Amino acid sequence: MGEAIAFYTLSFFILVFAVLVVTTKDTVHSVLFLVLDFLFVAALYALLGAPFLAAIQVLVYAGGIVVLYLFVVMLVNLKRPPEAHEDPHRRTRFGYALSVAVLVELGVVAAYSHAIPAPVLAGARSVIPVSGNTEEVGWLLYTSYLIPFEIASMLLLVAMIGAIVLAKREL
Amino acid sequence: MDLFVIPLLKILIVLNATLVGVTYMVLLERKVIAWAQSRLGPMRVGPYGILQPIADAVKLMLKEDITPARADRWVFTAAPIIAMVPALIVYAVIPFGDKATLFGREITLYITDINVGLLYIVSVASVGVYGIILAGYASNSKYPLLASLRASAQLISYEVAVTLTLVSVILVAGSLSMVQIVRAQESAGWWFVFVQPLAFAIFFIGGLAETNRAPFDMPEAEQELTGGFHTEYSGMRFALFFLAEYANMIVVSSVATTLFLGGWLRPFPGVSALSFLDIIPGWTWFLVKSFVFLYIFIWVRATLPRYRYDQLMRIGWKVLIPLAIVNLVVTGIIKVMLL
Amino acid sequence: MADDSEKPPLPPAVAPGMPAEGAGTAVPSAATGAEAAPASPAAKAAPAPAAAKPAAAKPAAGGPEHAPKAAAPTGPTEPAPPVDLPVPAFIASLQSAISGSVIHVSYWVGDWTIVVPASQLLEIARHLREAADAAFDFCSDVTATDWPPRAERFDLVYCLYSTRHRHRVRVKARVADQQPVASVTPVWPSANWLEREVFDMFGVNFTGHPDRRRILMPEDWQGYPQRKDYPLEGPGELLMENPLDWLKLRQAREESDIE
Amino acid sequence: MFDTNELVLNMGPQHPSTHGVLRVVLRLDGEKVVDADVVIGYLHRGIEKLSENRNWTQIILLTDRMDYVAAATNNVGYCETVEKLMAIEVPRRARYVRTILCELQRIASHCLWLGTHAMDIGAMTVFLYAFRERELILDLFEEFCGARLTYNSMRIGGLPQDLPPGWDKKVLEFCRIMDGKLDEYEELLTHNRIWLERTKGIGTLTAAEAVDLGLTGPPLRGSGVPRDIRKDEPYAAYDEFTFDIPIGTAGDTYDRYLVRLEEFRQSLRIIRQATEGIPEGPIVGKVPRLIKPPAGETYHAIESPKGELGYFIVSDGKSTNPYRFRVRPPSFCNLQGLRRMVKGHLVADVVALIGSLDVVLGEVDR
Repeated sequence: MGEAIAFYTLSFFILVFAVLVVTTKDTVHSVLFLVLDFLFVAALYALLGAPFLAAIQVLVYAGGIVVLYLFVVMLVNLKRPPEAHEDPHRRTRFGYALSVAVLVELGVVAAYSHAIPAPVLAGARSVIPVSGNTEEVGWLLYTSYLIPFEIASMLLLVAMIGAIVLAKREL
Repeated sequence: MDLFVIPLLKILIVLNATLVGVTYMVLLERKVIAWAQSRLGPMRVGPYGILQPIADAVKLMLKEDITPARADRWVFTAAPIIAMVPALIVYAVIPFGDKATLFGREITLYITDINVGLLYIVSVASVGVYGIILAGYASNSKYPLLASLRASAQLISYEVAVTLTLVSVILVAGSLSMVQIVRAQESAGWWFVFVQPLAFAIFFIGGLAETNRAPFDMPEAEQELTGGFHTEYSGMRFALFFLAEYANMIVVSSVATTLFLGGWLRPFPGVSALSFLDIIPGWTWFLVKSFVFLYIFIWVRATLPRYRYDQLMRIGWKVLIPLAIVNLVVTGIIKVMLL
Repeated sequence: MADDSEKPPLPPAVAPGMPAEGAGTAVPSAATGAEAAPASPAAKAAPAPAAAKPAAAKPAAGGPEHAPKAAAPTGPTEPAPPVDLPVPAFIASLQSAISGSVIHVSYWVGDWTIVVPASQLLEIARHLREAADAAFDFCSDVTATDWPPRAERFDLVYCLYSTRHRHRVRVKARVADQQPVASVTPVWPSANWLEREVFDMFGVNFTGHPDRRRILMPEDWQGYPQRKDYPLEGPGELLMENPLDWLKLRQAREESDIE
Repeated sequence: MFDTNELVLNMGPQHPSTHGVLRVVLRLDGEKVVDADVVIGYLHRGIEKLSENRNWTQIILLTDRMDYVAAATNNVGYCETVEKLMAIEVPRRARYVRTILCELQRIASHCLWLGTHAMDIGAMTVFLYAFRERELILDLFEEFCGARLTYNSMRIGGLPQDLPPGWDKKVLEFCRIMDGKLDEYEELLTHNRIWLERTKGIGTLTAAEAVDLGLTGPPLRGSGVPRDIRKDEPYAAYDEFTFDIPIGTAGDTYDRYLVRLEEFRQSLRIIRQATEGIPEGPIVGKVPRLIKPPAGETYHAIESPKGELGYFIVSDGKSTNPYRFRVRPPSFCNLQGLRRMVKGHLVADVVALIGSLDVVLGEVDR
């Protein structure tokens, strides 16, 4: 019962902040709502019995990545009006299209997860004991999900090199 | 009842002790620096000025709370709170002692022991940086902006080094829980400072940098940036920043004590010849060790000039982080070999 | 060694013109009780009549040559050097290098001064800096003196020093109000601020100055405070005595600015 | 998207490390200084103009207010200039006392410089230590003339009063204390790694540049130009003492620091010699009751703690006030070098460089 109340409260706030992120005019405020969003998501993880994931969520997203966002937002003047030749509504339309795509995707995932028999989900849940899951996360990462993990790290490496090349052309 | 009342009581005690400790930390700093500089320090309020923190608190509360005209009001108000709250909630996982018996009840001397305690501390501390960045941004003034940029760059860079040293400690201890780390030191018979001296040194330097203390106090370098990110703050909001800094100092000292100096353990827990020291309760050891740390923080401030911003970044990225990585790799190899 | 006590006691009453009678050693006329004042270098000492006394009993008696009346002086006293005192070589070489460059040479209490035409100032400055016997690489001061009734009312004064030869000279140029005069900043970068100050205080019209702005006074200040005809009392005093009048004056001024 | 906007930062006139009311408008690229405009005049009191309407004795008091941390030096410079105009011979005892006071003043001024300079770089203990020793000098001055900051401690022709009994012993005692304290300062700074990193290679000036910029005093000597008016054109009683002129090699902030620290020692050396050899005799030369120099003009410079302090005075010979009173303030001319020095350095170096020039705004603006 208490868990349900907490879950719905958190979800409500997550949605509200998510909407605020895209509707707020001031970019810094928008980034701040994003931070709040991440923090509430972290709380959700904690609620689901995944404190490790919650801590990582706060550390990496709220504490690391968004700080860099904030840097960019503060340093770069984003109040530039759109260029004359640009269609002012082009981005909006693009945004709508993207949201529809994501919604459809979510629907598919939801439908698919309903189609999976319950015992599989139960089995997945049992991997994560309530007491602690750091070890399990590590174990899973380096066994079942080794290839995705390595691919992700390669991707990050490529992104890093790309960023350096872009930033310092005359290297 | 035990589920709620005792933790609540503990939270209340720790919170109050922290706030009082922080205010007295300010007095301690003023006194220690005064002695270092052949002065007396505060002497007027109470005998030897021991009531000075109270007078300061009253003064700061009664001062006018100014919001600059063109500031971002909400963010300006939120920033000191964002700075203060993480500094306080970190205390939830710091083990001040092991167990004590009070009124026939066995009570653990920590609020909670979560198995990702260390990670929790690091992640919560990483949110604290928002207070500084936002203060700088919301003030709508150039000095705070420069200071907040410095501060965030500094915090992010040093966090990498500090976190890497923590990982090597975790490798040695085999746990992320603060209590388990102390227990690991108990069973090893050594404080981890002897096992991980390099990690300890990096943690200490990184701790100085992360709490914006001299010689890394660039974000609030008053000689350059007229007070840094809190230039535009006054009254209690300024006090919150001030208190957050000292609370963070205590956090860093406590974490260092727990990770490297054996927390509540007596010196050389493995040497049974020293077991007569066990008469002294564990929390005393903890407090004494933390105090030594805090004293060193102050001592450093009284002694050293300030680094320049680029030098600070250079030390962070070119010295501390490589050293931390090397330390981590060596620790990992030794750990694997010994297993 | 060149202490005051060794400075030649100069006769104030006959000061202008400096009759060069007897290049005697300095008479320590004022050395009452000082035991054994350090040997004063006779070579450097200027000639002084033995009877000379420091400005004493009747200081105002002997008026300067330029202004026999008690009226405001119209110019500085620039006594010529005593005939038996050799003029420094660099002055002679300057004279020969740039014709007409030295209008007047003066010597007083150990300081050499040359008066040069303002039109040739930059050329002379360059020579003084570059000539081997002068080598005045250090411009220690630029200032001015205001002598109002005179047509060329300002004396621009450049105090030069040579770090190589360790000698000094004062170069003077007479300029009128608004008369353009070349800035010496290209020759001595250190003259930059000093000339700005002269511009600020006297309104001397420097040309070719890289950054000619007011330096000490506010940028919107009217007038040039160091001129002799600048009123000693003005709005500032009015403010203290009668703030309302001051405010009116200021408003009137602001309105006239807007127009 | 990423336009390289320059940030214009207005440093001062209200800023903790501009040593008063200096204003530096910095154009920054990130934290790097692209250009700087030094704005002065916030403390302009018109001392030159005021002096044209004061009599010759009253001006001594005004000179106190220029470089207010070295008031006695200003007094000496002014009095000597007037003495030069009037050809007054100052008794040897008075000249000795002037030398002692000038050197004490130099130590006091350098103490203040060391304290504030170290403070600007973040070493705050040195500040208190240096002020502690400066206090001893102020005590000595207080005993001599009754004042602690603006001394009015000279008269044209000599001194206002003789030394109080036992004063010379106290001066020697001070020298003994100061010797040890200097080592204390050096221990905190000279080989301190952070201090070295903060000062070495910062604001480097070659000898030629320093001369061109019109620097004098320690900033000039730090660049390796052995120019000191005490040696080159001795005044007071400096020709009777042996002392060295320290010069730097690299011309950076660290060299200027070393030069000043060595000047402490040389000053102590001069004070010792002067105090031990102080002659008996009168303290005032033969000065007319009404001071009215003959018509004429002169420029006389002395070595103040900041550099060449010159007085250019024109007397019309008729009135009891100077026709023109001009001061060549060393701080003003040294400050001119700041713009050249800060270019390409960071904001933190700007304060280090302002400290390194050791300017006193009372003298810059007069």
